[in-house]
Amino acid sequence: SSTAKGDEQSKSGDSKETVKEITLVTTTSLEDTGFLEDTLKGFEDENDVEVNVVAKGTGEALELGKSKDADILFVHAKQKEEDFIAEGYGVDRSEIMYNYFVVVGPKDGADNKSMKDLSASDVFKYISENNLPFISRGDESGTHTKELSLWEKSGVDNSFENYNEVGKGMAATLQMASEMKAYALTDIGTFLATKDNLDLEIVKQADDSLKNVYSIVTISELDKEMKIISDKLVEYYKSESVQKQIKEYGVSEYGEPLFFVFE
Amino acid sequence: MEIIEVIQIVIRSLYITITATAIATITGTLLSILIYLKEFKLKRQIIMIINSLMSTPPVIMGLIVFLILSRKGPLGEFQLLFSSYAMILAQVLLLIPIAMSLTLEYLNKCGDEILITCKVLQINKKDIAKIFLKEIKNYLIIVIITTFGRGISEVGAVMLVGGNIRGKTMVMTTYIAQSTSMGNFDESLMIAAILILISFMSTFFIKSLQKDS
Amino acid sequence: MEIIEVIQIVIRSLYITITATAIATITGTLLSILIYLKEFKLKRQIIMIINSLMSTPPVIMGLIVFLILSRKGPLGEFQLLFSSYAMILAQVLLLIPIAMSLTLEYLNKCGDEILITCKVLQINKKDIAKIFLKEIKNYLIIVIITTFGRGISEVGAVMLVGGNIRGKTMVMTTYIAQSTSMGNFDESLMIAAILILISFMSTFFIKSLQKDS
Amino acid sequence: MISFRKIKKNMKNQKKFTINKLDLKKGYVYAILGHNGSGKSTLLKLLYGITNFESGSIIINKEGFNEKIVHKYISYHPQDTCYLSGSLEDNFDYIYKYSNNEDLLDRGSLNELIKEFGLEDMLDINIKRLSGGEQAKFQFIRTLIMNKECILLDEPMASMDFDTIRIVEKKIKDLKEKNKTILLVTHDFLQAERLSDEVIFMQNLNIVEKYKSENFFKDFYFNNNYFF
Amino acid sequence: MISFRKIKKNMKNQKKFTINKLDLKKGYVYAILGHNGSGKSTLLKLLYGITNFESGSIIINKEGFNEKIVHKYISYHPQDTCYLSGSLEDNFDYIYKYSNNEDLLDRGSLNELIKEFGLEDMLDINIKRLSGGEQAKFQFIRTLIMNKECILLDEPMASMDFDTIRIVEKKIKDLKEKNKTILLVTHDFLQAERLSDEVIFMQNLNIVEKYKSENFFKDFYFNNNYFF
Ligand SMILES: Nc1ncnc2c1ncn2[C@@H]1O[C@H](COP(=O)(O)OP(=O)(O)OP(=O)(O)O)[C@@H](O)[C@H]1O
Ligand SMILES: Nc1ncnc2c1ncn2[C@@H]1O[C@H](COP(=O)(O)OP(=O)(O)OP(=O)(O)O)[C@@H](O)[C@H]1O
Ligand SMILES: [Mg+2]
Ligand SMILES: [Mg+2]
Repeated sequence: SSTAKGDEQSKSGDSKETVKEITLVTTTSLEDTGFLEDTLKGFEDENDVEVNVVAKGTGEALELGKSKDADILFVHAKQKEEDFIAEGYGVDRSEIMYNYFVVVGPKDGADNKSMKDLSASDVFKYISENNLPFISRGDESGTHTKELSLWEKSGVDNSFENYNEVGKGMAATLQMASEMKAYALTDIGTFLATKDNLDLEIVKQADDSLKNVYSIVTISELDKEMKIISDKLVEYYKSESVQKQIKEYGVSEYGEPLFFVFE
Repeated sequence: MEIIEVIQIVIRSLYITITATAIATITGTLLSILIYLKEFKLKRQIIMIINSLMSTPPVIMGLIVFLILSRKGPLGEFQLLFSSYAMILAQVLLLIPIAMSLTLEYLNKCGDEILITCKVLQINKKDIAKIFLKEIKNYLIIVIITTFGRGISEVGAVMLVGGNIRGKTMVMTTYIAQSTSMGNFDESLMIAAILILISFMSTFFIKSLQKDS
Repeated sequence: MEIIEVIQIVIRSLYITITATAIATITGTLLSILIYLKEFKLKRQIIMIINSLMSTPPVIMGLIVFLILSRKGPLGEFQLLFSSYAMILAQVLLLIPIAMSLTLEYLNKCGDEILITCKVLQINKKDIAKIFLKEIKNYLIIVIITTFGRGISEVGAVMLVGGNIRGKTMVMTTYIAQSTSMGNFDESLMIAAILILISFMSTFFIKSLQKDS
Repeated sequence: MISFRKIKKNMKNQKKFTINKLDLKKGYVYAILGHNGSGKSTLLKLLYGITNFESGSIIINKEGFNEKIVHKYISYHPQDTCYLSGSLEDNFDYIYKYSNNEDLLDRGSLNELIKEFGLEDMLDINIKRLSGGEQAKFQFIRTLIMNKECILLDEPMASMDFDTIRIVEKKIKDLKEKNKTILLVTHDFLQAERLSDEVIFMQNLNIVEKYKSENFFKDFYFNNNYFF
Repeated sequence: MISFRKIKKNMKNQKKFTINKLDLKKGYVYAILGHNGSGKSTLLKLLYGITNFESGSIIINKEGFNEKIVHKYISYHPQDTCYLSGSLEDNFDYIYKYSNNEDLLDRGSLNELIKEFGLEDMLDINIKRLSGGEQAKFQFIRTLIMNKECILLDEPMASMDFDTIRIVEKKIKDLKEKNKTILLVTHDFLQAERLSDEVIFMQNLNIVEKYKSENFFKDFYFNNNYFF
């Protein structure tokens, strides 16, 4: 199938024939931060490869992996990734970096103070018991999965009146939360990247129960050439220089890093 | 998703698009007839602009409605964002130029003859519009089908201003978009089948209103 | 986003939609004329289905193209997913029913007279289609404007099959959708303004082709 | 009394339609004669305000010239039949339903006319499927119903049968009795002689001359040997 | 030789159009006379295959009846002028460009006809803006150009001026000389008498009778006193 890919390139004529392409499918939350674009440049130059970044919901991203329309995945839903590999669609997952989920809510919300020092699951309990508006992604994404596990841990039902499932990407969900003066669970990266447009603030800071791990999942049965590139991409993100780049990513813009690496 | 929820979504979609189509075709047709009948400066230019607005991406109409209805916008106090009103409003804005373009094109072709007949019958200025409405009735069917089709199949604007809130503003297209993004292609195709069935039935119904001409 | 990138996006959008519009209006018009001229069983039903397909949500056409072009699909080996070919294909599927509905409606109204003239002139069966094409030319403008408008403003299907890959398959609408979802309304409105400007210019251009009739 | 002065109208093919001076008197029947394309229909359209002119003036009963005045005094029977969609009956109904005309003849007279012209069995047929002559009958009845002081008739009898032409000619004579002004475009010289008081002869988009009918036809028979 | 047998056609208003038996001979001019709505146009449309019938048969030159045979032998001049969009010249060009007709008269003859009918200055005008008579001239020329053995003429002269009618009548006589079969619908009895060999008289969607012209007009003058 690598020859077929070559054919397509020469047909489209919009790239040089020698340039190889790899389709990396990721989730919207990672794409929205602009992180991939900035870090992939080095890889593209080093290996003379073009990386096509396609951002989709986690579910669709995994489906694309199953249908082999994706050559490699960069996602954050540990359980689903492991299932994906167990079912034989993936070869391996490499944890590249992590950040945290936070709970955000309306700026200067009356209840914000009361939630500040609670544990994550107690924050959820508080929200449910006070029927505060809450926006859930509702799309079975990594964030949504995390949210559901927190509801379970808190022991309260999430079907209170002001609980809204919207089935949207992270940034769009935050938009809605801002507009509706509602609470939401978000990864810190997306929040920092879009907070200028939002009337939201963090009400529950990161803690270890809210860790959000991003990993690269390699796909099985790739053709030889693609496998080489795909492995190279994993190595690239694991390499010291890129890990350093990750650690510093966002510091200049947001005053704090968007991601942490495992040291 | 349960069948009862699917039915709710279908009914909500129909309610929103039928309302928007009705408002858009009625105002659109009336406006077009007025524009056709009146001579005024910039008439050609205005028609051109209406034609161009046909290509406005729905998400832009959505964005405009969003900015108007958002808390910081002029109508923010009414808190209409993420409601079916907002969705209807966005669709109306989207559909009016379509209804108008199609009607104007028709009048351009057949209007002169109707106008001369009106003059022979010595019909009042204001009744002339009525006659045009009457004469245009059969053509209206295709206008309605086209605008309804565009409305019911639109996703960008209703997603933005409706918010796709489950049980509240989720409509067929936003549901399809969501389940597609979740990789549930089977579910998407099922809803799509329902949507096509509905549009088949509504086309059939609308067409059956069209008398032999 | 840099201006050069914006220009690229604009050009890409135009390339895709113009190609799709051209293919869809040409095949759509020809097919409609054939359907109009031929008598066959289920003719009424087929016309009804075409009319209904106007209301198919674009994302469904997108999904169908997606499933066909996906590696597991029948055409998977060509690896056309996430390319402009896929986007054009999805748009063509979306636009053909629109072009056909509008053309069929026109023929329904004006076709009989043309047909009788053809008989008086004793024109060959196959040349009759040519005459219809000729006669329909002026009306085609509104078909082209309508289909182009629908194509250029569509987002669901091109997002799905194009993948909104920066520098490759990102078009104006998917870019607007992305920046809107991130709350960058200013950027969205800027691109929207460009889009409206372009559609204004293309409408103007297309209209100027329309001879005085 | 209608007067045209120094009318100039540019036709698309660089020609000019002109009427230097033309006065029409109440109660007269004018036959407008002339070759195909000589401008007869254009003259009627100008007077009814369906087409416009670049310079000159038309004055109707000293009141001026605008749509209101035109509709007050004139009814118009175009050369091509024009109607709205629907059945023949619908098209008669539209007159009563929508026309602004205060002088309309009543429904009783309409029904009599329908009978007189033999259209009573056609009322529910879609008007566009009627035969050419039936449509012409419809249009002539409509023009009578409008009941105006001045009546513009553009070849009303072109596709009518002989019996119908007899009825129409009788109607025109009745109208003259009632002191109506009639402008009748026709290609039938014998008919023009039977009906008209004066002949307006047109050529090349110009009025050549207005003649007393008896003089015109005397000269005409003298100069031509058209018949048989 | 064209023969109609037991033709029955349902009209929308529950009436029936019928022709029990009608034979048309080569080289004859038939005048089709009858009141408005008597079915004259319908007869021609049937023969040209523009409208269909429920039962019975038409046979043309013993070959049968289908579009190919119709187009081989017949040309048709409908009552309403029909044309394609474009100028008068365009509409003449279309004939040569698209018509399947192998018997077409050549361009030279066309140009002569255009001159003869005085249309040479109108060639570049949009055909729909021509006057009624000019359009009628166009359509008659087109019918001549088609140059078929049998020619169906549905009131071709209704809106023509006197001079033009003279030319058309002359053309019809020439066609007869060339042994063409002509079906002429007209309301002008004098014209019918001048031109026709036989008269087909229609009433109520039926053919009353086919008469030899001399007999028909003798009876006619005897029974009527229409003229003057
Ligand atoms: N589709 C139709 N539905 C109902 N009636 C019809 C239809 N077509 C024709 N007719 C009727 O059939 C009759 C015959 O029509 P046709 O056109 O043959 O008349 P004609 O003899 O040519 O009359 P004219 O002299 O007015 O041209 C008319 O009364 C007409 O109204
Ligand atoms: N819009 C136009 N553009 C060009 N020529 C036109 C236009 N309108 C009318 N004419 C020409 O003006 C002339 C006069 O037309 P008009 O209809 O007045 O003739 P008419 O005397 O009524 O003829 P007829 O006896 O054939 O009805 C014709 O030669 C016609 O072709
Ligand atoms: Mg005229
Ligand atoms: Mg007839």
